[in-house]
Amino acid sequence: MDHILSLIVFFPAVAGLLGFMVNKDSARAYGISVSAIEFLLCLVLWIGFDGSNAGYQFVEYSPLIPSIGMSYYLGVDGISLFLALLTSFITMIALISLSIEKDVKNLIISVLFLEMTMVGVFLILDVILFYAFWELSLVPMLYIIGAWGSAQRLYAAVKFFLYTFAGSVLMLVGILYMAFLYHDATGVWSFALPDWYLLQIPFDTQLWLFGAFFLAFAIKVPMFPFHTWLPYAHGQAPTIGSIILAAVLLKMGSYGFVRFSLPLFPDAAVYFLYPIAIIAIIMVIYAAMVAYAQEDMKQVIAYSSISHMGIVVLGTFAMNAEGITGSIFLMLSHGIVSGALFMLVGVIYDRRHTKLMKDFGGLASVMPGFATVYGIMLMASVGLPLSIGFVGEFLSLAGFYKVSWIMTLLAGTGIILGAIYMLTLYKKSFFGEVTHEENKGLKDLNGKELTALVPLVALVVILGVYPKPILTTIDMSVKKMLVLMEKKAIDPNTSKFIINVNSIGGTK
Amino acid sequence: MITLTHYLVLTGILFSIGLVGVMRRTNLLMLFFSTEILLNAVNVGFVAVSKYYGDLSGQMFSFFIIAVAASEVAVGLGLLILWYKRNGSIDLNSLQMMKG
Amino acid sequence: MYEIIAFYIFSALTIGMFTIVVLSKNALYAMSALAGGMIFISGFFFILGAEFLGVVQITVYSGAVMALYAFGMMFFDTTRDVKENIKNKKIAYTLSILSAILILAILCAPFFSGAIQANYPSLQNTGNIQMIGLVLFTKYLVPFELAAIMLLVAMIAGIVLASKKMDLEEEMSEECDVVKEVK
Amino acid sequence: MEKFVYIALFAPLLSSLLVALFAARPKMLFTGILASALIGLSMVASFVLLIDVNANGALHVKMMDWIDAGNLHVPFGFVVDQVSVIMMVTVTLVSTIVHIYSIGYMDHDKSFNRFFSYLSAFVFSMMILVMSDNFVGLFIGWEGVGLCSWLLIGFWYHKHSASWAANEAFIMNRIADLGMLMGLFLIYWQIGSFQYDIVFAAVKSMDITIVTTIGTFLFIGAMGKSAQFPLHTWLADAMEGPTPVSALIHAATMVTAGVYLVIRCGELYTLIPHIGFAIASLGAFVAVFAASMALVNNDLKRIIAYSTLSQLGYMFVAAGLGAYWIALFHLMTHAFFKSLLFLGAGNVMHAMHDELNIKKMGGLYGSMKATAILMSVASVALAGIYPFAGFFSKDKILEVAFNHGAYYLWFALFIGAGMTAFYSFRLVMLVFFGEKEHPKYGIHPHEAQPFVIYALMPLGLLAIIAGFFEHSFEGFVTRLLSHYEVHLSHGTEWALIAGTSAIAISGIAFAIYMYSRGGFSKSLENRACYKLLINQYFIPKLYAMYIMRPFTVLSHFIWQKIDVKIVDATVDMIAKIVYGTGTKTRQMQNGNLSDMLRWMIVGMVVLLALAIFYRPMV
Repeated sequence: MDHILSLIVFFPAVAGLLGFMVNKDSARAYGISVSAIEFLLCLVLWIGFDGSNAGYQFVEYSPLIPSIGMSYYLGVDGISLFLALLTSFITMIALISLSIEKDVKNLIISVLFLEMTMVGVFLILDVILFYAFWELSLVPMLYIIGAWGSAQRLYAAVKFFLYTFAGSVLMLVGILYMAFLYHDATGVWSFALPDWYLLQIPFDTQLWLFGAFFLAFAIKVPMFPFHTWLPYAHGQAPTIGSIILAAVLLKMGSYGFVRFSLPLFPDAAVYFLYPIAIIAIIMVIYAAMVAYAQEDMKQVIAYSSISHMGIVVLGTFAMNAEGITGSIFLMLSHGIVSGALFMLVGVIYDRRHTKLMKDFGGLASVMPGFATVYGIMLMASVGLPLSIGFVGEFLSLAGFYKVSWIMTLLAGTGIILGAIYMLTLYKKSFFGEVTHEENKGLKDLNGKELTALVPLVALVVILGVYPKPILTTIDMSVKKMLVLMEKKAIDPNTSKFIINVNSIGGTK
Repeated sequence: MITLTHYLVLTGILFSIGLVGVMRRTNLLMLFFSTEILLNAVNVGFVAVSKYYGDLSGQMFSFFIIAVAASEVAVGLGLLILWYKRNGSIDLNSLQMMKG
Repeated sequence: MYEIIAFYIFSALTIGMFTIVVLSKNALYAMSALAGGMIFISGFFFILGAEFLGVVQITVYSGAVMALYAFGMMFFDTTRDVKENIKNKKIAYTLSILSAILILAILCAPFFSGAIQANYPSLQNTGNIQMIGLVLFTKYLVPFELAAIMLLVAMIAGIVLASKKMDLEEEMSEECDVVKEVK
Repeated sequence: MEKFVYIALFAPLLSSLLVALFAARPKMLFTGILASALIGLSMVASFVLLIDVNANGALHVKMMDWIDAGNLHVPFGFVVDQVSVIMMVTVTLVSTIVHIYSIGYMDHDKSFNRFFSYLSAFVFSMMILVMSDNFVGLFIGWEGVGLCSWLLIGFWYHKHSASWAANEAFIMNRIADLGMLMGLFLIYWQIGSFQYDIVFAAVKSMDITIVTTIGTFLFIGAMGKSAQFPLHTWLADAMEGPTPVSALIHAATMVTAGVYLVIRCGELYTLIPHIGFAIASLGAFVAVFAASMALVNNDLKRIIAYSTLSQLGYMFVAAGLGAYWIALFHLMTHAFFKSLLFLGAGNVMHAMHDELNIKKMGGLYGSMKATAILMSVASVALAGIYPFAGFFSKDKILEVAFNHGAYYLWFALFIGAGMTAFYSFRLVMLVFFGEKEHPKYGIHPHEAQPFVIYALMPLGLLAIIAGFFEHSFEGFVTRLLSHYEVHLSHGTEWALIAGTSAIAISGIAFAIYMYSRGGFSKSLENRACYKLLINQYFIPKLYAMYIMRPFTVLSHFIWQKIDVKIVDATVDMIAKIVYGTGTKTRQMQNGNLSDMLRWMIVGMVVLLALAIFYRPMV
């Protein structure tokens, strides 16, 4: 168990390299088994994880370049544990559902490399390496969209790449400046995140650094108005690309907020709380309305992702245990639900080669199984209680209520608007008579698709009914982080604010 | 009293003359002449600085510049001859192969 | 006093010579003027107490380089006036003057000149050439050797290039022409 | 006793899941029987619990933890006390009958199995709603019944109107749910718990403005579920669902959830009588408002739906004025006779081949005696004639309004009672008596299967006798709910009863008189007020025009104009600027050495300028 994190991070990449030697016909089986092993490793990690320990566990540390303080530093806590699990799980499910024939070996290798970078982002504690993984994750995705996408794939791929890349440049500057500050304060170079946590930064500097990190994360999330790469990327990406993009890549941004923005710059986070909350609310409402206007099923889900990520951001910036725990749980639930929804769109796209809602109608009578699974995912997406979507949304909104009730009310319209666009989508595609002749002969879900979807459905229900083990683990680490934030805040008002939003009573 | 400034002004003037040549001339040979002027102008500057600050590094630089200039002339003229053999002209405007 | 007179005379001469080089239409005049200008430059070196460099300047530039140019010129048959088609003279002059002013500003600005410190102050009791020898073969030994190699390479390159047979290229270009005609 | 709690709660879930296994298969009779049996089991367990609660008091069960984050702890906990057990009994009783009835009603439907799965799921959600011991648990049921309502209204999803109505119902409920959610958040941040007992203990010592806010937010939630104005339009449209659904969900149980919530939070609302009065006023308004729409409507089910709406208004009056046990009592009796009315209407629909226009019926008494009698009984009960169930509960509500000094409310309710009597008997007359219209449309009505009629018998019986349990009911429920003291003299009370009965009877008499003589003249239909009523005060059209259409237009505008043309175009423009600069500056590379040298010198000049003007370290 000593090196399990290294194993988890690099196993997919090594397996991906070996994958070049695998026969083309068995590539898919190879990919599935590799990702399954990776998932099992993550499960082992969870089993071995000490739920009562809020700090980093399974820490691996070895200096890489001691003169500048760069080190190979891995560790997992309650916040990152489940995101890593989600990554490996979604990758496995996505590979199981894979229906692409063209050049499938290269695709699988790309996915495995992508998995390494994603898991790496969540588990690494050295900021320079974090940045490396962060940027590296773009490359396989660029390749997946650009090589296996639909007609406008190159435009979409390049847009995705350049947009997110441009955003993270500033983050690099921020990272270097942060290291410089650390060196100034301690006389030692270090890029280790836990070291940085201990650093108190002057208020003005915090504002600038927060901004530098914010842009990178905001583009990744994606926050309004930096979201326009997402519809293109989703619209053009192959199903597997969309699944991973929505389920995991977006979470890297919101994870960044939790991992970097809040604990490193508590004063700035509190200072910028309202502007960010306003952006998040705009995201929620705006994206929901745009989603309602869409004609393409996949775009609806793409915009709904933006809307849901708005609530994630809101929960994160609630600055209390309820909100942050809720937002992390919402990341997980959104990963599962949106992944499943994209997979479902992929299922129908494989059969009909169209995603436009007007080409469907009455699918419920032709494909009852498909309609049922879709319905369950839809209900999870609109946040029905006892489905996975409710818990996170409820906690996030509950958390933010303490900060501002009116903003929570506005963001809460997301649950109304979410119902509107989702139900409209469902009505247009699944209800009514079968109007198109081609749709009459559509086959219901086959074995492969069921294998991929049934675990997702099961998770949606199980975690909706019993989210406690995950919540308590996350909660532990979140509380530790909040204590840290409160302690290191420069401005006493920040500390007061954090204590206030974490205590019961006195709300209007 | 001649100060360093005098020399530097002179250097500036000479260098500008060289620049005028570089920009004005389209005959390649003349262009070479202009570059020689540039190099010499810099040499004067170096030596002057070397003198007024009592540091021999300036002279050393001049020395190497002269060496470089000599090599440049050798190689440059060789190329020029080659070009002339091929095109019958050493006018700059005949050299448009690098048009992007 | 003599220094002042010498400086102004040489300055005037050098500027004059170089102006001729830049502006003259006749290549021969230009070359002659350049050779003269080189010699006057060496005059500055002597004034500045850099006798060694002065001598090198005369021998290398006025001797070797100018001789090379002269040979080149014979080859190109540039006794006729050079026909040049010069565009945008104003830009050229403006840029030159601008750069001159900027260079002066930089060189004369006190913040810059004040920051210079002598690394290898010349010793008063030793001669210039002796000093140069000392510095050249200690501190600058490697660059010196490299310069030597560079000169060697340049010499060989010059010989090879100048004596290269152009037959192959000519044949190729002829072929190209044939192809073009066929088209 | 715990096991009975679990049986009552999970038998419906089990039924739903078991039947769901066969959902995609063609009709299988046993699914219906299985579902009915399991719901029946749940009913039996509920009755056992009723007896137990009566003997031993409330029962509290904590199953497991659900959400646990920060200071927020929500368990799956259930409380079976006097209020919830009454609800449980009502819900399971009506559900069982509706299930049995549906075996007959859905006989020819190809999605027979699916129907039972949904129906049982609904019962499960409703049970969670009433049994939960905390607000979030209530919210689970709250949303769960919303989901099942969506599924069941849109059960015949191939009909555009059905799926539209389903979506409308769900979305309107969501709007209200947001209000409720806000109430929950406020409760949490004030008190730190969602448990009823803790919350109600804490509100007593809280700032009154905050209690008011909580009360308002919660009532907004109740308004959606109970279809109070202005969120009422979905209920009439929800009649697109199969009739048993209308009977169970949109008459007896789900729509009364709002009333249940107010009753459940009685301790909170007693602290804020002004909000209570507002609730009562809204209730009285809806009682008249909905009844007026029922007066002219020709759609069999919509009439009953508006009647439901109107009766919900009555319940809110009682609940708002603090007479919680009366509200609960009316809720229960209403569940019996209204579901009976709906199920009878279902029989008529079947007989008429899904024809809903009552103008096209008439004289059905000849072929459907049993149904006619049952529906008449239900109508009489609805109208509030002694000794039927409606008399006892409704009369009490009027009494409460009068007692409270809210004479306007009383008068509204009084008028409403007259209207109720009129439209109920208009329906009965037009459907069962009068001239036979249906042969013109080639329909030959027939009575429903006998077991369906037998299944309705208990409801008929309850509609007649439920009122006599008034005093034992009061005694039982007021152990938990507050008493309501009526300070009226006996004379006034009798006068009120007489007055109400008089207006009800005259309403009935008027209806019988008019419709036995062929109804009103056609010319009435051109009157403005008739138009207003038949178009439901133009409210649905208003919503379509001023909410839905602008929303759609705005959404398209945001997408096509703002998102594509502004936000995305800005990004693309930045890219184009970069790209364009590249294309433009490429011309610098024209291959002319002279030009390149010039550019070089320009670069040098720039660098020199930088060297002068930019000095970071000085």
